[in-house]
Formats: sequence, structure tokens, C-alpha cells
Amino acid sequence: MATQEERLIAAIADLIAAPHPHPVRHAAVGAASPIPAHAVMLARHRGAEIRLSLLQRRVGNPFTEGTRELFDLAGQGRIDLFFLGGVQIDGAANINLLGTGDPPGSAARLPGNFGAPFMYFTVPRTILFREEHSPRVLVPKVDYVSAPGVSPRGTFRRGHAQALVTGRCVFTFDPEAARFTLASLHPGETRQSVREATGFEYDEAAELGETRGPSAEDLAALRGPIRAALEDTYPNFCARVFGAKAA
Amino acid sequence: MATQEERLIAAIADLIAAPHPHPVRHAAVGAASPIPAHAVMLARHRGAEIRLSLLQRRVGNPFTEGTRELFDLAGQGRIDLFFLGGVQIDGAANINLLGTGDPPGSAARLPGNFGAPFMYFTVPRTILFREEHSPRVLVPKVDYVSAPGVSPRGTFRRGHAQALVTGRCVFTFDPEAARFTLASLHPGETRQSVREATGFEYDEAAELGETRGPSAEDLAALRGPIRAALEDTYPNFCARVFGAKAA
Amino acid sequence: MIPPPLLELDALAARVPDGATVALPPDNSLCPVSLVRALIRRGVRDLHVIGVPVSGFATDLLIGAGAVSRLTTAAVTLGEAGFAPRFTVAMKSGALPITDATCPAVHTALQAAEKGVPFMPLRGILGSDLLASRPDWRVIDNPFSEEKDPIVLVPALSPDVALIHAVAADRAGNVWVGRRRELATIAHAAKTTLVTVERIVDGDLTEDERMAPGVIGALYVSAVAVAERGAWPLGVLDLYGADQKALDAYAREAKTEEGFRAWLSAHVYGPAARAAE
Amino acid sequence: MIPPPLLELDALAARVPDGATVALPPDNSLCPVSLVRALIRRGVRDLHVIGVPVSGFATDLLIGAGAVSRLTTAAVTLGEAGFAPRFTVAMKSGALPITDATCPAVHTALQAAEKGVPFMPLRGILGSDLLASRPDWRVIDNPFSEEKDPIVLVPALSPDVALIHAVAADRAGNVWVGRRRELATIAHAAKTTLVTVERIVDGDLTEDERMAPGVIGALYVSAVAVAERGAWPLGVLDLYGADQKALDAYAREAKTEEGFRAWLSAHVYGPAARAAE
Repeated sequence: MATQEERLIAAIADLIAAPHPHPVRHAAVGAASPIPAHAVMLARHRGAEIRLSLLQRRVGNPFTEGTRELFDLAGQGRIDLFFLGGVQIDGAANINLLGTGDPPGSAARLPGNFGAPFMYFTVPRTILFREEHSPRVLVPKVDYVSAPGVSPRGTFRRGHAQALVTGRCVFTFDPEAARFTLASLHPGETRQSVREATGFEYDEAAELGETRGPSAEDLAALRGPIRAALEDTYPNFCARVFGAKAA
Repeated sequence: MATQEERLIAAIADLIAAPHPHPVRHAAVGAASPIPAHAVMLARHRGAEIRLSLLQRRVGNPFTEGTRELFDLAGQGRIDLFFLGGVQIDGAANINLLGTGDPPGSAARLPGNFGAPFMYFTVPRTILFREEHSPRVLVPKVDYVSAPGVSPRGTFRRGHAQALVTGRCVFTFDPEAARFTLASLHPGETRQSVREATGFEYDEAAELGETRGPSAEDLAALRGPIRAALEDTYPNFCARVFGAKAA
Repeated sequence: MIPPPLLELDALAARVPDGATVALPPDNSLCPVSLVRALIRRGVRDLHVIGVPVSGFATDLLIGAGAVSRLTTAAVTLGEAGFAPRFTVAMKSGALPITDATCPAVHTALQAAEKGVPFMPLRGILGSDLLASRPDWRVIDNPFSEEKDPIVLVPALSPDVALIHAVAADRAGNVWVGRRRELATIAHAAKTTLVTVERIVDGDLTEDERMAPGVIGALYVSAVAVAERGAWPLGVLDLYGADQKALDAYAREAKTEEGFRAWLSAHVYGPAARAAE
Repeated sequence: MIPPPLLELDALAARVPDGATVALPPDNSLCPVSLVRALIRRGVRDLHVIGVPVSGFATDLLIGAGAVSRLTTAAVTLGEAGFAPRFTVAMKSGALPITDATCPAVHTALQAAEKGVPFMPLRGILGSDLLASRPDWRVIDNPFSEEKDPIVLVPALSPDVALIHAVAADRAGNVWVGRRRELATIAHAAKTTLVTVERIVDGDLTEDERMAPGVIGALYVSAVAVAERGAWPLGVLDLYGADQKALDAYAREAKTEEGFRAWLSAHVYGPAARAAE
């Protein structure tokens, strides 16, 4: 029986492997993103050739030019996939990492923009991920635009959000229309339950299936070799999701 | 008895110590400049607190960011003194490192500009040094301006040539007038002999003495501890000027 | 070539003037926490703290101690320990003016200072509210493009003081920070660089080709003090890890002013804290 | 995460297409001379060679072999051995189009590519004939200055191929260049980076905090070949020095076309030269 986290990992791994004009050869994942990191590892386990750079590993991180290197890599176009979230995400894929209220941050102040205002433009594929799926997160219009979901023509931009994965469903994003489309429902969700939990407008795919969960082989990989590879980087997550460590 | 090289070293050391709005705390010297390097060492021996960065030392050079660091240092304003020469130098302190003829380089092609077009602006004190003092070197107008001696107001520039030292004399430079002034004659030279060997116009100091040579203590330092410090960097020069190495 | 002076920690802290613009590395990058504690003991005031590129534990201490009058940073977080408690309180009360940034813009501003140019361009950012909040940034049309191509220019940032922790210093004042090259950029960009180190080593670090790539040369270093375990409760490369329990305890206790004061008493002002330095 | 392939030297040389824009480090900075000899053997043509920031022995070989159709560099010199003979002859005959530069402009152009921006500013240069000869550079008024403040903008330069020599590679394809960080900048800026190394080492260089600061990560490395003494007659850090006698002999012999051909026969085409690689 797969956990919710394992289902989300599998859903993101499916998105990584989905047909897309820009293939993923190199994905970068931040310290606070265990589910995306596991998803990249699962996509690799399934056969994709992807380099995974885990940021902020204390020992043995892949970068040798300090924290600047991640952003230089993205600027060079050498990072194909990045993950972003936000305290708010709106229907045009604008993301808010800074805070809510007017002025922004007065209601709730979050840590800040990090690299999002840059990475959303320079990395060709972004998967938005936010487990909480509620009207306070998925809003009609973000209180603060850390980075816009789409840009006017003539703006340097390598890509956009490919999809938004939440605890309830997967939305795909169409940058031409600047709109999300509900693509699949996680087990137990309905068109109606998602509609009620979503503060922004979106379209619905005609054929709306259940989000594909992890296979038995996926689960064995996640609980075995992938856990072993990521345990040092995400000890708390691994203990919580995969249970006590095998001796 | 001092050699010609030792006299030039002493003359440059005197210029380094001369009153100037910008004191020298850090001098950088290239691989092809043994006389300036020895001059900085002599100024230090006489008591000045100067850091000397010897560029392009194969082992143990002071830079840890590659060859870029020299130029970044200069850009930061952390290099106070640099030395430049040229295949031609004119009366407005324009320097030509590239070549002669029309088009430039067609008569004689030199290696190229190196960092001169940048260093002449970003380093507050430049001492021009060219041992050959002849009408073909000291010209009315350089065939190619690698870097200009003066710049229009409103141009970012930290300083100018302080002086020009040749095998015959020392000229000081006045950037307001964009003119050199003959300041001292090396032994054996006269106002007339310098005039005849100089292709550009210049002024003459009212009191025109002989360029001060090295003291007995200077010579002992040059032939002893300074030689020992620089022998690895300038082996050919040290052997030629200071004689066979003491066992 | 007099090397930078080797001082006692409190003497190093005394070199940070009130009102200075002070650059601090992030929590995972040789952050000089002992020096920050010494600064709080000396009662430093009115600092403009720059997070390079983000801020964490050390900045939260300074905010709680009332030493910060402005903060410029791409984010403030204690990482796994959660939100930075004194930052969160200060933002809620509106007491702390903040200039928000984004990580690459902080690096770009320091690199511009490192190269001695007045600005550098940076992609992205266009259409964000971040850009709207930064009147000190400019947007121009890329002069090299035939077509309309707006691009952000970030002005150079030269902090008054860079505060960093290094693994070691040699007697010439060269310091070793390893792969954390952003610390070199901070030192290059800053007017003054004050460094705490785990230890002093013999020999010249720039003469060892294996060590040289991780060195910040002495000519950028204004003064050095030894501070063993000087990043605690943060970590230092592979020397020691972050003390996650201590950070979790801080994140919990410092949620209240009272709890923060108790933390300061125990870990900054207390005799045990002083004796440990 | 397939590592870059480990090839034979000639197979590495085969990856440099005719007509490519090729960046080469200077003579004192891990210059891949064995690879350049292999390129000449394969008869490479029509290269646009970029000196980073200056050019020396390796570029002179390529010029003499007729492989260079354009040269962009801040200077060409053999250092203590004097002028570069085939460069000097080519300039005299007018056969080699040259784009003159200045060292910091070369670094700036590569750093712009490294950061993914279309240009970077650079101080100085104004009023020089160098500026007049570079229509690809622009002068703008510093948008951050109240007063008139002209400044040069240099466009980003992304070479097709970077050719570098490194001390070692690990089996993951990470290569160690030590303090020669300009090699990292070349690799970051280039589309393809081909590396010769003195040797292959066990373990992961990025996992060793002492080695990591001198590493160019595998993700920038396209392919690797072992070339022992691969910089000869140039030197490699503290491993071996330049062979000054060999360089002096080259500078002397290559002054004539005949002498240069003889040098190639002995050191590039000869069976001894091949056997040595």
C-alpha cells in the first residue's frame, strides 16, 4: 500500500518522463524538497538518464564554486528541471514565496523569494509542487508575484510551469492560455472536491483519470536503493515516510 | 660601481617613494618586468610597506582565482601601482603595445595589448618604463593607442602615468597638461642628448640634476637578499645583472 | 607585506562600527556565529545586514538583539529548524525595514563590486513584484539585441564589512574556505573583511597548489581571530555538522522575547558562553 | 548520470569540428598541447581560436599548421622564449585575420556567458584604438550615474569548444585544475569541453573537501583523454615545469617555414611523437 508521499513521488516521476519539447538531463532540487528529489531518483530508476544535483548538501555537494554556481548553471541553460512552490499559487501560475496580506507579508511573512524570480525564467521546465491544496493556497490572484507564470513576448524566458502537483490532483499548465487544466485526480478526490478546494479558475481534461500511483517495483526502489541514496540528505523525511531504518 | 640596471632600479624605487596623493600599498609586476620588480623590492628594503604580487609565477603565485584575479583586483582599486611600456610612447603618454605602421602592426607586430587598456585606467599610479630611449620609441604620436595617456572629464579613471623612466632619463608626467617634463638625467646624458633621442615635445625642469643612483646599502640589498628573493622568478636577469650565483 | 593582525575575538568584533553595512554568509557556508555573539556582547547597533544570498541563524540573533536597522536578503530561514523566530516577530510588528532580493541578484551585485563595475545585468525578475519593490534596479533594452529584449541591471554592492568564518588561516593571513567561493566574492567586494578561523596553520596556504584553490588571499583580509567551533550551532564543511538539536531548541525558545533573552543569557552573555570562546 | 566518455587522444581530437570556435588557455595555465598536436595530425581546419586571455605556444602551432582562420586574443607571445614565430610571420603576410582584445575583456566576455547574460560592462578601454577596432562592443552611459559616465559593454562569448588540460580526472568525469579557475570559466562558458588529464584517480573529487575547490564538475565535461605530460613543452602547476630549452629551440627553428615543418615532423607526425602519446 503506497503512502500519500509515495503517490506524489510517482506522479512527479510520471511528469518528468512525460513527452515534452525539452528533455530532462539535469534536475536540481533544494534542501526543502524531499518529494521532488525522490521523484527524480524514481524517474532515473525507471530508466531516464538524469543528473540530479542536490543543493545544500553539507558534504559532497556537486558544486565547487559556492552557492552562486546553481544560478550560473541555470543561466547557462544547463538545468532542465527545477521545482518551485509558494505560499500562494494562482491560476496564471504566478507564485508567491514572500508572504500574504497588503502590503505583502503583513498577514503572513514567509522566508522570501530565494532564487525563484530567476529560476522560473531560466530553467525550461518547472514543476510546481505544493501539498496543501486549499483556497488559501490556490488563489485567484497572488498577493505578491515572486515570479510570474507567463511573460509578454520579447521577454527572455526559456520555459514555464509544466504542471502543478498538489495533495489532491495534477494540473497541467498551458502558457499560451495562461491557464491550468485539471489532468488527473488522486485517489478519493472528485471533480467537485477539487473544484471546492481551488480558489482559481481552471479547465478540466475531457478524460479525467486517477493519478497513476507507484508500481510494486517503484515502491521497492523507493524503500530500498533510493532511500539508501537520499537518507543522508533527507533523514527526517525518510524516517517518517519509509519507517524506521532497516539495520 | 652600479650597473645600468641597478641605476634604473634605484630610479624607479625613488619614484615609488616620491610624494604622491596615492600611496603604494600594493604593486603588481608582470613576468617580463624584472627591473620594476627589483625596484619594488628595493623600495621595501628602504622601509616602505608594500605588498608585491609577482604575476605568472608558476608555483606559489599569490592569486587563487586564476589570471582573472589581477584584473578584478585592479577593478576593485586594490592595486596601487603597475608598470607599463610599449613599442611606442608619445608625448601625451599614449602607449602602443600592438605594433607600428599603417595599419598598425603592418610594419612591426608586437604581442598585443595585454591588460593595458584596462590597467592604465583602473590603477591609480602607473610608471612607464622602456629602456630603449630613441626617436623610434618616443614618438610624436603613437601609431596605435593601446591605452590613452589622458581622458576627457567624465571618464572613469583612477590615475595616470606618474613618470616615464628610460635608459637616458626620468620624465615626470602632468596629466592636466598632458605633457612630460624632463626631471633628471642619467649619468653621461645631457639636455641635448636627451632632446636628440626623443621624438616628442616635452618640458624641462629648471633644476635638472643627475638621476640619483643606488647607495652602497641599496647595492648590497640588491645583490644579496633581494636577489635571493627574486632569483626563482627572474633567473636569467639575475644571472646577467648580478653575476654568477654565489654558492 | 605586514600580515593582517591576529586579534582576540572581542577585538575583532570591535572593528565592526555601528551603522555599518555588513555581509553575512548563509547558515550552510562558514557563518561566523562566534563573532556575531561577540558583536551582540559589545552592543553593536544599527547594522544594515546583507544576506549572501540568504540569511539564517546569525542574522536572526542580530535581529533579536536589536542590532539590525535594515535587512537586505533573498530569504530568511533556519532551514530544517523552520522559520527564523526573531525575524518573523520583527516582520509582524513592522519594526524591521527589509529590502527583498533574489539569490542571483545578491551574487550579481557582489560580483559587480568584485570586478569594479557599477552594475551587471541579470536575466529573469521581469514582471515580478520584486522588481517593482527595487527602485535601485534598472531595466534597459539589451543593446546587443535587434529586437526588444528588456533586461534588469543590478548595481554593484560593496559592503562596509564582510564577516566570515574560515577553516584555517596561515601566519601570512591567507584563509582557507574551500569550495565556498561565495565567501571569496564577499571578501573581494567588501571594504573590510574580518575573519574567524578554527585554527592557525604553519606554512603559506598559497604556496600549496592543493590548498590554494580554496584560499582567500591575505590582501583581502583585514584581521583574523581564532574561534574554535566558531560556527556553532551551525556546521563547517566536513569538520563538524550543524547541531540540529541546538537549532531546534533556539527556533522553539526564541519565539518569545523572554525565551530569546534566556537564550542570549545562556549562550551569549553567560560565563560559560564567554569561557567557551 | 552517465559520466563523460574516456577516449583515446585522437578520438578526443576528432570531436573538434572544422570551423569551430575554440578557446585555449594561456601557456602558463594547463594548456592541452598534446591535444593540439593530435588536432594538427587530424588536419583540423578553419578554427577561430580564442586566447583566454592571451595565446602562446599551442596557438602558434595551430597557426603554423594552417588550422586557424581567425584569432581573437589579448596578445600572442612565447614569454621568455620571445615572439611567437608563426604568428609573427602570419601577421607580416597579412594572412591571419586577428581580432585584438584586452585580457579583462576576454574574461568578462566568458563570465557573461558563464552567467547567461548577453553582456557585461568593463571599465577602461575608452579612447583607445582597441575600442575603435571592436564594432561588436558598445559604449553606453552608466544608467546608475547622475553624471555622464560612459562605459564599455562586452558581449557574451560562448566558444563552441573549450580545450583544457587538467591534473587529474576521476571516473565520474570531474577534473582537477587547482587554482586555475579561468579554466572553469572557459568550461562553464563553452558549449563543449574536451579535457586531457595527466592521470585518472579513484574516488570522487567533489566528495573531498580539500580537492573540491579546484574541480571542474563532470557536468561541464564532454569527454576526457589521458595525456601524460600533456602540456609539454609547457608546464603543469608544481608537477613539471616548462621545458625552456624546447621552447627556445622552437622559437628559433619555427622562424622559417622549413624549420617549422621540421619541428612538426619531429614532434607531431614523427613515430617517436606518436609513441610518446
